Parts: sequence; C-alpha cells; structure tokens
Amino acid sequence: MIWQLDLSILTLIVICAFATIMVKDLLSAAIIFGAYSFLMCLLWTEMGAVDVAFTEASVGAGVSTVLFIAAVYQTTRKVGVRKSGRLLSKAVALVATLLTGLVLLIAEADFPDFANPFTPASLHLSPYYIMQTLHDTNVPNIVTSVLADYRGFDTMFETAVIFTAGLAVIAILRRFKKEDRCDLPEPYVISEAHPDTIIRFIARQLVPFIQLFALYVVAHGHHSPGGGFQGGVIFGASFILLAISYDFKMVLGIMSERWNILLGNIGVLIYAGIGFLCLLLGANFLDYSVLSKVLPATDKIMARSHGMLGIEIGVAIAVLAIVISIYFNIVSRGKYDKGL
Amino acid sequence: MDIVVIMLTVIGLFSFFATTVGLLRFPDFYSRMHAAGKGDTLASLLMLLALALYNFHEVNLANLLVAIKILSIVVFIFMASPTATHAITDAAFESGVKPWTKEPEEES
Amino acid sequence: MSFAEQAPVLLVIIPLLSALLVNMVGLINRRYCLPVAVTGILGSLTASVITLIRVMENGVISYRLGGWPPPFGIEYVIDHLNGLVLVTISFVSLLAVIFSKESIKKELPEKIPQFYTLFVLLVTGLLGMTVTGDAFNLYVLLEISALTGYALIAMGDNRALVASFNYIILGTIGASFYLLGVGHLYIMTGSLNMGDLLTILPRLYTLNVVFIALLLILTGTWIKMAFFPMHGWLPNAYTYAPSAAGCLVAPLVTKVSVYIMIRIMLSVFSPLYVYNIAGLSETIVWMAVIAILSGSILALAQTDFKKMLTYLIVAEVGYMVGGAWLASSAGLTGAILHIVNDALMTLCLFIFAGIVIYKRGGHQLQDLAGLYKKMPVTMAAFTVGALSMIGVPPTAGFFSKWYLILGAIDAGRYHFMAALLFSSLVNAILFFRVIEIAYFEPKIDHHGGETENIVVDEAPLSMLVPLIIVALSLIVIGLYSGDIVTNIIQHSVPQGL
Amino acid sequence: MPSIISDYNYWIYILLMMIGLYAMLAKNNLVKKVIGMSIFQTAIIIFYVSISAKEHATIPIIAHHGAAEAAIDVAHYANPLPHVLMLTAIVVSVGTLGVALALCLGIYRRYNSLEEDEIQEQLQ
Repeated sequence: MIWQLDLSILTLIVICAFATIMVKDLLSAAIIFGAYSFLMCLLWTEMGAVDVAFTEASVGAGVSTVLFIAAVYQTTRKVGVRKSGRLLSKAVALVATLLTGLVLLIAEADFPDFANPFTPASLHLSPYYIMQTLHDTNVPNIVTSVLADYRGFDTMFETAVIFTAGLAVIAILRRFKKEDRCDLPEPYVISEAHPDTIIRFIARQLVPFIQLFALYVVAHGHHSPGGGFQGGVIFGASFILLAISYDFKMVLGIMSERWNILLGNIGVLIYAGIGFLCLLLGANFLDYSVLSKVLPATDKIMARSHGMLGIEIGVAIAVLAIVISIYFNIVSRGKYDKGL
Repeated sequence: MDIVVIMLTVIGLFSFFATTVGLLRFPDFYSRMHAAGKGDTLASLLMLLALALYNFHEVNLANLLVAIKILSIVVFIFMASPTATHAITDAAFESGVKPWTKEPEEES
Repeated sequence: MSFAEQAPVLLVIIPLLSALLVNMVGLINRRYCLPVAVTGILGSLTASVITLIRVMENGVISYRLGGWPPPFGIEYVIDHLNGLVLVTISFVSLLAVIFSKESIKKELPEKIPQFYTLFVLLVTGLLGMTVTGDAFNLYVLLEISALTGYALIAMGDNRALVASFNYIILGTIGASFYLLGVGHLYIMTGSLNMGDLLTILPRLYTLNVVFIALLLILTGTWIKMAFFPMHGWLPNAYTYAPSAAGCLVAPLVTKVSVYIMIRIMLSVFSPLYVYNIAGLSETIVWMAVIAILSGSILALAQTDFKKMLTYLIVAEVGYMVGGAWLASSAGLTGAILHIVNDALMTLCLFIFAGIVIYKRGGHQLQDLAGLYKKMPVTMAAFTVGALSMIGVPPTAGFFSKWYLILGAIDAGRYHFMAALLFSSLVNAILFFRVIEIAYFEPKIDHHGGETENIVVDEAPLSMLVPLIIVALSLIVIGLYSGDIVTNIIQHSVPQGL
Repeated sequence: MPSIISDYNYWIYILLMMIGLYAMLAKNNLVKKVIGMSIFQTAIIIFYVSISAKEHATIPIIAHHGAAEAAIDVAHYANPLPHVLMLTAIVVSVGTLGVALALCLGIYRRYNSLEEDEIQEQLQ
C-alpha cells in the first residue's frame, strides 16, 4: 500500500460525501455518489482488498448508481426548499451525530496503528486461513475460500438477503392490476420515437462480451478476485444495458418476470441444496468434503474446491436474477409496462 | 522498451491534462463533452498500452495473458467511451441544451 | 445422519428451504403456499423441541457448520436460554401463520406468495439469530429479519409505507451500530466467535474501546427492540402493518432483540464485566423505568386499539431491559421468562386485533363495541391475554412480573419495582376500559338504533383456533412456570450475582 | 510513513459516519436520507477494511505458481477475514438500498412528494 495515495483518496472521498449530501439536485447527488463509490473502489484496491473493490465496482458504483438514477427518474429531481421550524429536530440530529463521533474518537485512541502487520486482528484467526487455504481447499484466493467454505454459512444467508431484497421490492412496488387508483402522471417524457442506432449497435456488440466476462469471473474466482457475486452482478448489468439501450419490453421477452423469480429461487436453492446434500451424505451442513463420495475422481480437498464452485454458480444465478428484478420494478414503478 | 513505455505514459498523462483543462475551460456543454470524450479515450488507451508493454519485461505465457487482457480492456474502452459520450450529447440535444456561438446571447 | 444430531441446523434450514418452495409453488398455484409454509414452520418447531430436549438432557450443544472447528468456522451454540427462545419463536410463528390464512385473503389477495415467502424468511432470520454463536453471522441474519420486516410492514395500508421508511432508516442505524460494535471487538481481539471473545476479552477489560463496543452493540439492539428514547419507529410500523404480519413481527422481533442483548451481555462480555466493571446498571435501570412509565402513559392516550398495544410493547421492553440489568439472578430470570410470556401475550392481543379488523374493518377502540355478545369465545381468549398483561395469577404474566419484582428487591432498586406496579395499574385501567366498551357499549348500527337480536358471529376457525391455543398456553405456562424456571432458565442464569 | 497515517483511516471513517448519520436524521428529502444511509454503511466498510491492511503486504491470493509449497509468510498477505465480512456487508447494503428506494417510490406514488414534512402534512 502507498500511504500518499491512501491520504489523497480518503480526502477526496470526504469531499464527495459532503457534496452528495449538500447538492440540491437528486440526479447530481446520484452521480456524485457513483464517483464516491469509484473512489472507494480505488481505496480498497490500494489497501489490498481486491475482492471488496471488485464488488464495490460492480455493486456500489454500478448497480447502486443505476438504481438511484432509476428512482430519481421515476420521482423527481428537485430537493425541496428548507422550511423553518425543523430547527429542533436538526439540533437533535446534530447532537446525536456529534456524540457518536466523540464516542468513536475515544474508542479510536485505543486502536492499534493502521497498517501494522502485528495487530490482534492479524495475529489471531487470519494466519490460519492464510496458511491453510491451499492445504485444506486447494483454493489460492483466500477470500474465496473463507467466503465459500470456512464461513460459507454466512454467504448462504448473504444470498438469501439478496433474494429477500428482491422479493421485498416486488412486495412493495409490484402492481398487478393495469390501472392504479392513486397513480400519478409520468414525471418525464422520454423520447421513445427516437431509437439511437449507434447506441443500440454498440450495446448489442458489447453484451456477449460482458456476459462472457461475467462467466469468466464466476469460474475463475478460485484463482483471481471475483466470484459468484461479482459475476452475477455483471451478468445482470448486461441485461440492464440492453433494457436501457433498447426498450424494456424486449428484455422482458428474454427474461420474463416469472423466469426472474424462478431463477432467483433456483440460485439460492442450489446453494442450500449443496449444503443439504452434504448433510444427507452424513457430514455437517455445508461440509463439502463429503461430496467426494458422489463426485468422480476427487479427493476430499478437491471436493471442497468443487463444492465452492457449485455454490458460486448458485450465488451468481440468484444475484443475476434479483438485480434485474429490482431494476425492473424500480424503473417501471412496479407496473412492468415501460422503463428508462 | 522502457523508453517507449515512458513516452506512452507521458503522452497519455498529457492528454489527460488536456482533457481536464478542456473540461474546465471550454464554454459550453458540447465542447466540454468533445474534450472529455476524445481526450479521455486517447489518454486511457495510451496508458493501458504502456502498462501492457511494461508487463513484458519478462516474456512468458503468464505475462502474455495479462497483456492480452489489458489490450481487450483497451478495445472495450475504445468502443464504449465514445458511445457514452455520444449518448450524453444526444440526450442533451434532445432536452434542448443550446450550443454556444460566438455571438453574445441575449440577456434574459 | 440422524435428525436429532442435525436438528440445530435443520431448524434454520427447513424454513429457509420451505420459503424457497413457497415462492416456487406460488408461481404455479397460490393455494399451495400456506400448506408449504405451515409444514416448514412445523418442521422447524419439531427440530427446536428436539434440540431443547437434547440440551436439557446433555447440556450445551455445539454444531460446526461446514465441519470447521470454531473459531475458524461458524458455530451454532444451543444452551438452555436459546433453546427456550427457539421453541417460543417457532411456536408463535406457527400460530401466526395459521391465523394469517383468512386475514391475508382479505387484506392482500394479490401478493399471497410474496407474503408467505417473506413471512417464512422472517422466521428463518429470527431462528438463525437466536441459534448462532458467531457475532457476525448474527448480523447477517439480523439483516434478513430486518429486510423481511420492512417489506411485510410496507405491505399494509397507505400509512404503512411511511412507517416502514422510518423503520428502515432507524433499523439500518441499529444494525450498523451492532456491526460497528462487533468491529470494535474484532480489531482488539481478532475473533468473531462469541465463546472465543468471552475468553479473550478479560485481559482488555480496562480499555475504553471494550466499553464503547458494548455501548455500540447495546445501542444497536435497543434501536431494534424500540427501547424508549429510540422507539419512534415502532408504533406506526406495527399499527399499520397487515394484521397477519403484525402477529408475527410484534411478538417476536422485539423479543429476539432482547434475547440478543442478554446473549451479548452473558456470552460475549461476562456478567462480571457488564454488571460490575462497566458500571452501567444504575443508568440503564433508570432508563428502563422511564421507558415503562412513558410507554404506559402514551398507551393511555391512544384511542386506537392497535396503537395502544404498540405502546404497551414499548413498556414491556422496558420490563425486560430493566430486568436484565438489575444485576440479580431473579431479575434476569424474570427477564428471560418475560421474553416467552410477552411473546405469547402480544401474539394473543394482536390476533385479537386481527380478528376485530377482519370482522369490523377498523382498529379503533369504538370498533370493539358490543363484541362480547357477538364473539364470546374470542372475547374470553382476549380476556385471558389482558389479564396476563395486567399480571393476574394464574396467567403467565403474573409470574414473570413476580420474578422481576423479586429481582428489583434483591438489587435494591425500588424505583424499578414502583414502575412495574404503576405499569400494571395502567394496564388494568386500559384493559378494563376495553372490556367495558366491548361488554357494555352496544354497537351502533348504521340503520339507527340498536340491533336487537344479536347473533353469535364468531371469526373463522383458522383464526379462532390459534387464539384459543395461545390463551390456553398462557394459562398453562403460568401454571408450570416454576418448572420452566427450575429446569430451563436456572441453567442459563449465572448464580450469585 | 508519517505518523498521521496511523490514525487517518479511522478518523475518516468516523467523519463519514457522522456525515451519513446526520443526513439520515436531519435531511428532509427521502432520497437524501437513503444516500446518507449508503454513506453510513460504506463508512463501516472502510473501518473493517482498514483493520485488514498491512504495510508491505499484497493482495490475499497466494502465489502458488513457481515456488510451490514454499513457506507462506503471513505478514506478506493482507488479512482476508475482514474482506469476506465486508463482501457480505456490501451485499446487505445494496439489498437495503433497493428496498429503501422501492419505499421512496411507493411513497412518491401515494403522496406525490419526497419531502418528509410535506408527507407529514398530508398524513394529518
């Protein structure tokens, strides 16, 4: 890590955060927030957290920004003028914030130095993972092996969280009836009569490559940064790109709503199902080593590696479907008629 | 080899600088987009080429793979970045942003 | 594999799988959703009961997920305390899901599959939070239950969206504070396993950062359980939620947060640290007193029956937090017993409110008028719940209150005892007012005048049966609470505080 | 490395946390609150990832080409555990973000406003 870079990126991050909160236009806020996420991504690469950076790039800077823009597009850009009479609540918020900051600063005084390789956190659990990952699982990317195996149970529920979020958005927004009694007029009129050839052509050319890259990220997660989650998000993003450059209906033709829900379901089911299979084969839940009994020509260690690949695929499928589903629901206000 | 790498990096940095200056100094939206779209693409292209070459200090299969990956990034940036610029410009034109002309605009 | 050995993980996995299955059969035919959901929760109840029995026979169970030894892998730890809470959660959710059948058909006919999927996922989240022995795994499940909670609440009527938005903001602050607290522990110790933390932390007790970690985790759980100054999100969210969702969320979410607080106090920090070294006891008991008083007083001010109940929840949370921080064995026993009792009492009252909404279409106090003649069985069950809330023997509510008062006397905190008595008094006033309206005031008919020949018009059986079961269980638990305390709770309460 | 760096990351995370918290509590606009929520969550991620950083360490992927079975130097790799935890946290935060934005849209659909005080007025 390079400390000069660390300092300057952190400073820029704070500036971006201030700007996002202060700016009076929600669309600008969303864009600045995207820049903020990209800076985060740089920061994490700089600190050596490549997997986190990759996730942040695809999720924070990519999907979150798209979701923000979709939401702003469906509501309004304007931030209302400040009214008087909210002074009390602002004061309360300020006091709470300052108090929190103060408490955290007091705690900070006891922290070990930043970037010290001999902190308790670096000496207690993590040496085991670093030393043992090749020996236990034959996966050189320690983050993948910890994510999918040592703490695989967390990751299963992480997938479940995404699935829950997708369902929650459907539950909140989806309107099954054609008309909605308290619906508002469309906020912006977009030019649907103006299909842009250049954009469509380039998008069409790019999509297969994006999807290929997504598959590579999933499959190569054992050896390089990436894995099911990032791959799934990238795959989902390719559909979002299509939906933006062409129209909404066309993508719905490829990925209908039922398929989306079903795929999200299947993804989580693959994960939980592999765990359950281990249980049926006589080991504890998610103990992939017993999979060597059913997989041909694998020993216990390779079985762990293959098990991880299996669950990564499950994660990718679930994430891909849910990302698309959330985007569709937000951009069409839950009516699935037209979108950005 | 090193000299080529340094040359490419320096030119790349210069065009990044030019882009930034253009963004700040140009008078209206379209000319700013012009600076951003062209300069940015060129600059990142040069920088990435420099990286790909720098990687070739030792020629072997692994380094070759890395170089190919970097080159494919170059290709995709070359395709995507001008398209994005085009899309933004197009959207601005649609929503009625007027181009800047030499005549001073009427005071409104 | 034997079912009993794998029961600790099955009690979480069965509902997770059945939630997925509910969603899938929902795509085919939504009539199958309910049976699958019921089966899933029933399976989880079986697994919980088996686990509890095994704990009572053999002591603490540890289950290694993925076969990795703790602290490297994630570990499930079941002792008497969470065994009891697990059974309570799955029992309450079973009754709630049965109750939901008719009410969901009426309130949310379009979104039955989504509702049941989220419902079962919420149960999964709550069970997973309770059973885990890993501080970070707890956070992930906390978020699952939170997200499902936001969605279930937002599916209610118009005001529910705003209520749910407030909940999501405050809930995220709460969960993030919890995560931050865990981070403070991690940076100082390098571990996330609760048992491991318990052994490492004692040499760090003098540092500020440990104290602040405790403070952060407490604040996080307090926001989640709506402890008094942080209760702002709760009344609206629970009032405007669909009644079937209210029946699950209201009894369980706050109680599970209380459980987490107790778990963190006992199993991450030790009783020695939280009661003696941290020196927070006095302050928090005072805060609990204020919570009880203000919850009760605000409940008095309501004309909306359901909202009144939500303020009573705020007061009850005060009971449990206060009891847990009394620093006496009896107080802690009372708090744990009250988790069980309060879950059942709240369920009883919310099912009753759901029936009223189903039959009368509103939840104002006036909507209850004349109910005793119309629905005698429902009202009888309600009366049991109300008596338990007030704390009349032999209902369950009396016994937990008894232990809490004993604890207050043991610890010499008479203000807490006074607050408990005051709150009982307020509850008595409130519920007698409700009973008076329901018993004496005739229902005003739209045709003018009183309806003469009143026919008995009970709620559908699928609503009535859970209500009767929960009312009976309140009495049964009341009668056997001595046994529960000596056989289960005593084992998890540190002696000689 | 100057001594300021030993604490700088932690100061910044506290600052971001305060910005996020203030936005969540005090801002009137719902989308601004949601942005505040995201900043708040990323602040925690900075905190965790900062724990994992080690001076002179590389990314936590073990180089196993070439010198296989060479002794692995623990101080040479960044601590992977916080990275794993934060992957989960990022996923959770995007899930929360999706739900929160969905709620914003739902509220806008009902009340035609994203300002908290205007919505409160309509509710009364």
